[in-house]
Amino acid sequence: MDRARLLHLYTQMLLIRRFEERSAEMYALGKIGGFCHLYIGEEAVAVGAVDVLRPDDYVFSAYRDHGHCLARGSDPKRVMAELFGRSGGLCKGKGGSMHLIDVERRFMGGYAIVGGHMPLAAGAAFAVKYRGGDQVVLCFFGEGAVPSGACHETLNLAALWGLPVLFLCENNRYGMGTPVERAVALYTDVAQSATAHGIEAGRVDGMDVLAVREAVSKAVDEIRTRQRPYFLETLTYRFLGHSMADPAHGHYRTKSEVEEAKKRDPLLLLRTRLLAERQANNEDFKRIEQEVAQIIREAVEFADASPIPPETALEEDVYTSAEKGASHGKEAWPGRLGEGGCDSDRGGRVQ
Amino acid sequence: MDRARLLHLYTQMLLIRRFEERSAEMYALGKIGGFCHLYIGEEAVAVGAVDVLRPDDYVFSAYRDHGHCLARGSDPKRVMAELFGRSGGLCKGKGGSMHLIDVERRFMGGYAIVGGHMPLAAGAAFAVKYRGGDQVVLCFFGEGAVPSGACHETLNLAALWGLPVLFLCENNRYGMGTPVERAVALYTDVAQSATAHGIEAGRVDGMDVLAVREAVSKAVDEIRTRQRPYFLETLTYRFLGHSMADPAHGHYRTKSEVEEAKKRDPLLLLRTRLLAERQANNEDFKRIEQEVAQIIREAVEFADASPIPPETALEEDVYTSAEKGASHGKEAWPGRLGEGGCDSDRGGRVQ
Amino acid sequence: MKATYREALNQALREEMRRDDRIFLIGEDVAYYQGAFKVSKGFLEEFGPRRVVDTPITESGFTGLAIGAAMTGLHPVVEVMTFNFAILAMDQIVNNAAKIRYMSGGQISVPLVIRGPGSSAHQLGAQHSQSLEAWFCHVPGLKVVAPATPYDAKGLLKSAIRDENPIIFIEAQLLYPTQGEIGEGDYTIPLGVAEVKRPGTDVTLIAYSKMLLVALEAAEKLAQEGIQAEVVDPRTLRPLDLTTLAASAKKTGKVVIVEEGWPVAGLGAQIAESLYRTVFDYLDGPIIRVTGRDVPMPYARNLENAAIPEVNQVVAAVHQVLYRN
Amino acid sequence: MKATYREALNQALREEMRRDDRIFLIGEDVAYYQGAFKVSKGFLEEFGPRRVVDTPITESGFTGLAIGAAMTGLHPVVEVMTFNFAILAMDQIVNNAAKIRYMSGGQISVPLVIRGPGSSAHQLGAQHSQSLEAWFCHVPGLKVVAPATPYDAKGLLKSAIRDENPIIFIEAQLLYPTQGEIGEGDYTIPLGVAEVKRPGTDVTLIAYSKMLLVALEAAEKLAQEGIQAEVVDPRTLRPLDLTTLAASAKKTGKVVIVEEGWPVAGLGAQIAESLYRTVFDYLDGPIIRVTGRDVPMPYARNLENAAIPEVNQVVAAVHQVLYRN
Ligand SMILES: Cc1ncc(C[n+]2csc(CCOP(=O)(O)OP(=O)(O)O)c2C)c(N)n1
Ligand SMILES: Cc1ncc(C[n+]2csc(CCOP(=O)(O)OP(=O)(O)O)c2C)c(N)n1
Ligand SMILES: [Mg+2]
Ligand SMILES: [Mg+2]
Repeated sequence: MDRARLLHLYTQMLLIRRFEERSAEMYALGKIGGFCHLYIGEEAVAVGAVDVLRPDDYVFSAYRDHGHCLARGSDPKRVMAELFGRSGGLCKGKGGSMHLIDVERRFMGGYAIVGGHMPLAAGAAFAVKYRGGDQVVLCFFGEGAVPSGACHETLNLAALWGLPVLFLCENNRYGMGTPVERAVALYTDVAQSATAHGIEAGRVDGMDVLAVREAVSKAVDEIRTRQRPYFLETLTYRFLGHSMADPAHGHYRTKSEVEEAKKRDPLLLLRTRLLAERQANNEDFKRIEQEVAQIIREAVEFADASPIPPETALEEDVYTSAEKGASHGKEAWPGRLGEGGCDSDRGGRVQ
Repeated sequence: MDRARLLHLYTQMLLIRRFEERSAEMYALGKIGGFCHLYIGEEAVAVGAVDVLRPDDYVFSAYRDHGHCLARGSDPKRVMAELFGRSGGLCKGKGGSMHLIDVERRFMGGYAIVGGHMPLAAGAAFAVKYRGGDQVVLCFFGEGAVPSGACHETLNLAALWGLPVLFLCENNRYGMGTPVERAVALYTDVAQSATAHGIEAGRVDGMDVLAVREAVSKAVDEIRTRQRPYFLETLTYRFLGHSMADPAHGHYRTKSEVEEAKKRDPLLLLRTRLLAERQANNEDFKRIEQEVAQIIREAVEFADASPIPPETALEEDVYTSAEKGASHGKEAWPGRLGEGGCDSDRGGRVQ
Repeated sequence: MKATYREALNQALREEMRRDDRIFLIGEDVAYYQGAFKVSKGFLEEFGPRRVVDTPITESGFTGLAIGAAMTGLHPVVEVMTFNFAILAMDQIVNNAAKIRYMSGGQISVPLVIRGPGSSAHQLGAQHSQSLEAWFCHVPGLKVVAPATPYDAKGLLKSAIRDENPIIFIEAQLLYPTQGEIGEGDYTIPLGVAEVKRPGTDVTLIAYSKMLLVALEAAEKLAQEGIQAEVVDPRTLRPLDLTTLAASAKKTGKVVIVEEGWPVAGLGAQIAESLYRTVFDYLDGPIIRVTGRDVPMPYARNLENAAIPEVNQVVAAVHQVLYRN
Repeated sequence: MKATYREALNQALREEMRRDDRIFLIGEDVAYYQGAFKVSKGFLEEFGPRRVVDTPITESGFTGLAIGAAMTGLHPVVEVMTFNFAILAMDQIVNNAAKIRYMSGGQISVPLVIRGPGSSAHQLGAQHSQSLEAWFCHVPGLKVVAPATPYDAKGLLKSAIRDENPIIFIEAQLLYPTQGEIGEGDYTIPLGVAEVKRPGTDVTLIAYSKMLLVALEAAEKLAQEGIQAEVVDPRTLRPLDLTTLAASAKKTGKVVIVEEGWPVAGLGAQIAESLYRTVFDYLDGPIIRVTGRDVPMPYARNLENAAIPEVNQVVAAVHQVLYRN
């Protein structure tokens, strides 16, 4: 792989790392609210996987989605603005941390019901096949989603109909405070859940961005050409708590376990390797660090400057009046109950 | 196996066969209503499996449950009365064909949402283990339920917690009009759905009652002693339509396929074998036929004579007022909305 | 031209699928089996397995899949064999279909129709006999349609399919064989517009789906007593055409609402509350709701009949609103 | 003795588990993690993994499992991490827990409590902020409880656990840290009994769960204007204590209902409809409902605040019922 690409991968991972660190600060300052799940420690998975995709491929993620969204190339400014709940955000501030969506980049979100987004990814793949296209759908999910009914129903449908989906399991060993050993009966090999449905599966070191990239590009080629799903388990680890509300190591894991894992920090691994292979020197990393710092600074500035959504935004985007064919009463009727009409007004505001 | 037992197995299968044939007639006469799913062709599975159980073991089934209920020893009179919707029925006529329940025999039902009863079976097993008992839970379900989320979530929980359940899949090749090849991606080996969760699995000829009995007794011993679930796939076939509303062979299967399958009629197989082995002669079979005919006749007579439920039954059994601990307002309050109080009266009757 | 409710649905779906290749039908036994209730008769032959898709029994999976397909440019029509099974897909319907447009700030729409029979048929028992329209109507982002006649079924299904929002389209097993005039060829009926099915002056009867037939029969009986009942069918349950309902209530001052579902927090409670709020001063007395009984559906025929609203109950309710005290 | 809502729940559950070995707690992260909101703090230590059971993320599976355990003699308390996830278990709750007793003709009961936080917290977004009590109240066979104070939380949870029916017990994330007097030791509060939280004569405010606090604050403001609002908390939403609500409505003749959920087919519609039916002639004008807005919950703080009922809206609603035209 050429040097530029390698540095690009490093830059992407660093961008996510610094973005998340800044997000934590912004959360502490109360500029970000709600549940906020950081991706620190898992950067190699998103960066290695997404780097392989074409612009017209689709990406679906769960609620720990900042990294996937940034790796897909979404503007950090608009991502930070979304976390701030501002109108300049990707979703005009209506989605938030768990629901980042950037349709232009075919980053389809950002979902907060564990396993609930997997059928959607299969649906995007169904549409691709229906149209005779050759796009691939990349679906990220945690190992905690593996035993869910939605996951298994999806795997069976994808296998049955030969849908072009890469099911990418981010096995970071924990679902909130529950270790995989107490969640998945066959925790030693969660990919069995896919092979049980006749889906080919593999496993890769999720801390090694190059290994991830290679495994994913093999899988994606296979999916694109053979039109069938693939399941890839990535072994990774979350360095911080489950969410900002959760300490880095609660009752459920030890400080030493976390420290141990940090020795294989994906950024450290790549940096060491690039230095060893003389593909990059400290100057390069210093420059990258500065470039990234600049991007993050601008992102926060943009988010801070972005106005909060106008009150009128509250009732927008519930329904679309766009339609094909003859018009049929999509206009806002007086006294139309349940179309953001008088009833909900009466409900919400009274004067 | 001794002769008496062999003849008992034959008698049980014949009882189910004749009961179902008569049910079809009663349905045609309008004495049975709703959806009615007959078990004809699959008798060996219920009879061979249930014969192994102890009285204190539990049995759960789906909506094609007449056979399982009769095999468990429920009184044919009360089963037929339930199908007739009479107060003498197992459930006082409130359950019907799809919801036969006989707690005395630990036949826990009878459920009409495909896959929906599987978690209940795991729950009964959880309770057994919680109490330190050694009972086993037998859970019947069709191959159509295998890809369902409820099935997979249940298999994972049962494996994870070592619950004493026998998951008995009745693979009769079709879920309504859909052949297993178009429903389960890995249709050649549906048991993979269990092994994926670390559950030991096996397969047996579901038309051979002795084979079923042997496989189930091995499995049940294993479950009872080792306290862990087992998955058994039985290969069987339904001779009639999916339900009384469905022709024996619709668009989805050929007459010849059905005829072919009938050559391995479970009753025919056992009968031929017993005759060949000189364990029984035609006299025996004639006698059994007469005994069964008598039982069926009495069942229909009983059902016919059993009164329809009184109107007062309509609002009974929604809630129980039984409770431990201090009394806290379980009495019927005036104007208690939603406790079968005035509102529902007003709703249902107006005068 | 005369047609059954079933044929009307078949025509609407067939005509729309001919018009637009993005539309496909997906559900259990919709293709080879032609639909559990034969609504998709002939579809597999005409459109082939690409556009008429049989599914495994995984409502959450294939409903979510359809939502994903809708998000990326297709127009799925999901057939739930009955709406009882849609309960298994509730998370997909409520958390994804209904909210994705809003959560994405309007970037994504979900043009999707989920259709199939709701309510009871004959003696299907507790798990197969329920009316859950109130649940769906509760959810912003969804539209809910429940036609009672073949004519409305065809026109409303076409509108639902042409709509870019997720639509819950509730049919009824007992309506499939009912006959009616559906005219010729292509027509649509706007969503959100109620219709006065029988004009009257003395009392307003509000009913939808199967219960419209009960209300009309009651109106017939009442006419013989010289009571002119106006029967109004909302047809679309969300958005609800309050304007039309209120106009009738204002005129008659007396309202009876007939619904098959459970009484507590049923849709009739909302319709009543909306009417009280809008025409309180015109009402001579309280609105009466005739609803299904507040119990799981019993299997026994006599109990089931007692649990579902029938004509004489509606007549009695009208007498009550007409002659209070 | 003073305690937080969280501690009150912890005490009630702990005392009941000490009393009866058949009771166990099951849910995601209830054991080692001590509960996502720490309601089961200390339980694993005291009761061990046999009675405090962590589950995989399979709501349908473990809720159904708990129902099966209840059917066979145990008394499970299921903690749903939030009620948003109970949507995934809806089929188990509605088709099994609520109906098995009826379908079996009374042979089986399902003594089960499903508890966890409902409604919104701060900026949790559309998929994590919804109030679904109307759905549960719609279903015969279920009872629905929604305490607002630590005292009620403890007494009602004990009653719910001692009840032999399936109970939906709805808490609220924003109530967990709230403080209140809970007295000493063992006491229960009967299900189905409302309480007048603040006596008044001019107008009746009906509110439950988090919204009770909003209503009480509004009543305080109104008192400064010389308006004496009577605040009534149903506490149990099904069965609803219509007797107490109607008595207050009859006395004041003016009613405002405050609920956080979506307006269409929300529980407030049912409460209003029941009151209209029972005390129509005593009402001076239409009941006003102050509800959450008819939209999925937005993330942005200002929009979320605008979507949830607040004190000044309740005050405005009271002004509206007091000074019509
Ligand atoms: C259906 C459902 N149940 C529970 C939750 C609460 N919850 C949020 S994240 C989470 C753990 C998920 O773990 P995993 O899938 O491994 O993803 P990770 O957080 O490790 O990235 C849980 C239980 C949820 N969001 N959805
Ligand atoms: C969740 C759900 N979806 C759909 C149905 C409608 N339905 C009833 S039986 C059936 C086929 C089930 O096939 P299988 O599990 O193989 O059992 P069999 O009828 O062959 O005994 C279907 C789709 C249902 N009852 N439940
Ligand atoms: Mg994880
Ligand atoms: Mg089958």
